[in-house]
Amino acid sequence: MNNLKQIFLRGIFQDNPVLILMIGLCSVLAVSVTTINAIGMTAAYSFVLIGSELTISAIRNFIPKTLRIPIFIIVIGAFTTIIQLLVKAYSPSLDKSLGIFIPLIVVNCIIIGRVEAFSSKNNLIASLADSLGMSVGYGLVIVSIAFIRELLGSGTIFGIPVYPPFIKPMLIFVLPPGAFFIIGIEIAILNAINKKLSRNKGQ
Amino acid sequence: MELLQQIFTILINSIFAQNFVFIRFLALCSFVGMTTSMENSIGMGSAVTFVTVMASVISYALYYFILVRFGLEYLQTITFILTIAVFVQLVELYLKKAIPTLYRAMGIYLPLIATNCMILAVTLLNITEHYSLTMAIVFSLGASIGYTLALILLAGIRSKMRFNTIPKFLQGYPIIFITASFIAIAFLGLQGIAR
Amino acid sequence: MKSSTKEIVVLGITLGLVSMIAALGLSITYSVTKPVIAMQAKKALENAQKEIFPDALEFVRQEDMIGKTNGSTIIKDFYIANSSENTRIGYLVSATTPGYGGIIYFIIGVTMDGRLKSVKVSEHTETPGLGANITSKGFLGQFVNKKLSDEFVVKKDVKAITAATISSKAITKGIKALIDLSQNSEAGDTK
Amino acid sequence: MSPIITTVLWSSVVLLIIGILFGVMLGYFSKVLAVQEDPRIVSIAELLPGANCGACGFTGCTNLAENIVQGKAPIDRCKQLDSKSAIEISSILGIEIDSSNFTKKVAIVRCQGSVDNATQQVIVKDVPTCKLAVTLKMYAKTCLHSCIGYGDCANVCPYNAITIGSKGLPVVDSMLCTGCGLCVSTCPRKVIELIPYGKQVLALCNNQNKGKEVKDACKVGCIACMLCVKKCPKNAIRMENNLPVIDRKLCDVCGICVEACPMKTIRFIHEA
Repeated sequence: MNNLKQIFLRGIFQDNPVLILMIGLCSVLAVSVTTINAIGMTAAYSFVLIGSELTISAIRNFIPKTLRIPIFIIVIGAFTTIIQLLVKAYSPSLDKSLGIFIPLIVVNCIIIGRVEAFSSKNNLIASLADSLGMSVGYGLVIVSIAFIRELLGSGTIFGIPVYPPFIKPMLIFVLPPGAFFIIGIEIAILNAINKKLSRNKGQ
Repeated sequence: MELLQQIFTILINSIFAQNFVFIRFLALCSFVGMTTSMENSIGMGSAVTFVTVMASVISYALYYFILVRFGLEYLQTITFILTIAVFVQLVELYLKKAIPTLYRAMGIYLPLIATNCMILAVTLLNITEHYSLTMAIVFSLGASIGYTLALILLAGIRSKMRFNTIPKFLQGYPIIFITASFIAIAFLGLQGIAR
Repeated sequence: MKSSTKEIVVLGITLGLVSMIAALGLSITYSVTKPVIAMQAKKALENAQKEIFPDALEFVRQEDMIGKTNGSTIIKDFYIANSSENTRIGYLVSATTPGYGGIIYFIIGVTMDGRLKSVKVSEHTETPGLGANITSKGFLGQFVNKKLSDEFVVKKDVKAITAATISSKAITKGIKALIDLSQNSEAGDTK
Repeated sequence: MSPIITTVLWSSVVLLIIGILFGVMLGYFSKVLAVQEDPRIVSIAELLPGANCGACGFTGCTNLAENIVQGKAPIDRCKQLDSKSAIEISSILGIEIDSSNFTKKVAIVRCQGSVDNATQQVIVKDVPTCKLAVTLKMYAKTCLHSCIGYGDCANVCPYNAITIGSKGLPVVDSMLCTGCGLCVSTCPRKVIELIPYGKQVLALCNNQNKGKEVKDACKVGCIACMLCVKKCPKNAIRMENNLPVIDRKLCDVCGICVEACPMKTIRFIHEA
């Protein structure tokens, strides 16, 4: 059982998809303008990731070798379009703010990476643990970046202005350069934490 | 004249003003990975250019001749990404046979091209922006040239970065992102030129 | 050759089957969500229309106006607003015009007495914090009840947003183009 | 209801056709464009552990497989190869290799100077790595040959088979350990050694001094009393700079030396 817990935790710390494996950055930087968008994106993203990992680890023995990538993509594409339709139907505001980035979940490198590296080789429960870990890892990063960008860039938390009137928020953080900058700093921090974490293990 | 002017605006728009990497945040996975060396970037850039243009043509045809006729527009995401993936796999097979040297230089990144966010984004934007076929091709050309330009820019800087001292905690990926953010500031300035 | 053709057929069928199953799942969700999406779109449209013409009862769509362009402003939708006694109280035009960062979608409401009822920007990709202020009440407010015959030129009869002149000019030019378009079509109309 | 059925029908039919079309195309082209790659490379690459750890000096297992086929690299270049797949690889290549040095190698920590055994000089907590502790001479235990316990080996192990136990000594999980030897090279005091996996006896001490000096430093250190050498029926043990070295070919793991050793330094290993 602790092996599952280990897989789950690895998804958040050692193998954090965004900050350590450096994949799936497209959606993280683009959507993290407001925290609400980030939360919405994480929800949509985890739905697709969990769904695809489970389906593929269920049918992993029937996939012929040459058709590996096309079948992965069909499964992920199906889940992405399902979530896209659901979001368009039941939360139009989220759909408007996320725009093109929901269909782009299908090419999110994390999902393809995890499916190919993990769930096509492990059983269902392990894939579930891994996908949960990855979604939480992804969610933590995107929400934290979005929170910082929103606070520094547009001076609001969840849309509520918190800045006293005479301070103008630093606009650069809402624009693309700010996003690159913050994710760079966040990776540096996580590297430091991981180094400290492994050194404590040595004590 | 009107056509030329439109082509020019789209080209400038997709290369500079709306650069796919620095403004629209697309294709960052290969962007970070491939810019270790200049040849890798150029090799990757040319492969992506070829695949994007071909993918736009195929997806354009597929969308208007099949999906629209049967009223299945909602299938566009899955069909587009399927065509791209199969097309990249064919390119991979062809490269392995005809040009093994290029294949060995880019082996790991070929499957990644299939999942390259930019190619799907280009095909989807071709539809949402209602581009005609020629405009779609011009747009995909512009987008991939913009992508290659971004790759070359970062590869150049990264090859120079090896010679100066970088604070310990910034080494590795953090410094790449901070450099990218400075280049993005430059691209931000270009945003207003083409309208 | 025989065994390899069998292999190819097997590959074809597996990929075909998988995509069909995916299609089944998709189409079911699609058919379930399709009415909901349509309803959402209609509701959004009605809200927008009600906001501009609260007293109008009925909106008649003018198909022939859709797609007309003036410069780079393109009409997306055109409705005639009729009040209770079926008299026309104005018309509602939604259109797109290129802005600083990309396309701006906006809607204008024009009353029969030749005045701008209101202007609303529904979607845009202007630079957040600068160009994005074109959606603010302060900027759009100045267009309310403006006479159609005004010049609609920034710095003359329209106050621009500081540090976002290009966006302000873009939206003003868009409104002007739309008014001219609907004016001459108005003249050509039955009235 | 009928519009829903039509959309479902149409989309399944269209995607079925597209799927079949692409499947056939992929199948056909993968046959036609199949590159006459040396099939041996693919099969050898599959036999190699596939961890792409780079310990063999090549960029990953497929690269190593290519060099093995071209004869540029010996099979045992891959340290983590177990004997079964090594024999299979050699049979693919049709060459004979002696499979003796291919038994599974596992790391062992030749030190029992845990917190309660070894006398502690001063408790130094915030030294980050063993290497730093050696250079700054800031280590807790008096014994200068002992394991320092700050986890360099644990940090470097790609399979996290070696972890620092509660007693401050590294514990090797022989199931996970692939014998890649990275921990052996990183340990500044060379306390870790690669030994063939299997039941055996071994002296778990690295202290090359004699008698009293060792006694002050550690309760379980080898004081070089040579009792084990005298007692061993097969005289499989010889002393090398005050530490017993057991010859595995002669030793039949009878365990007499384990009882004879007054300091309990020689122990049974891998009993399971």
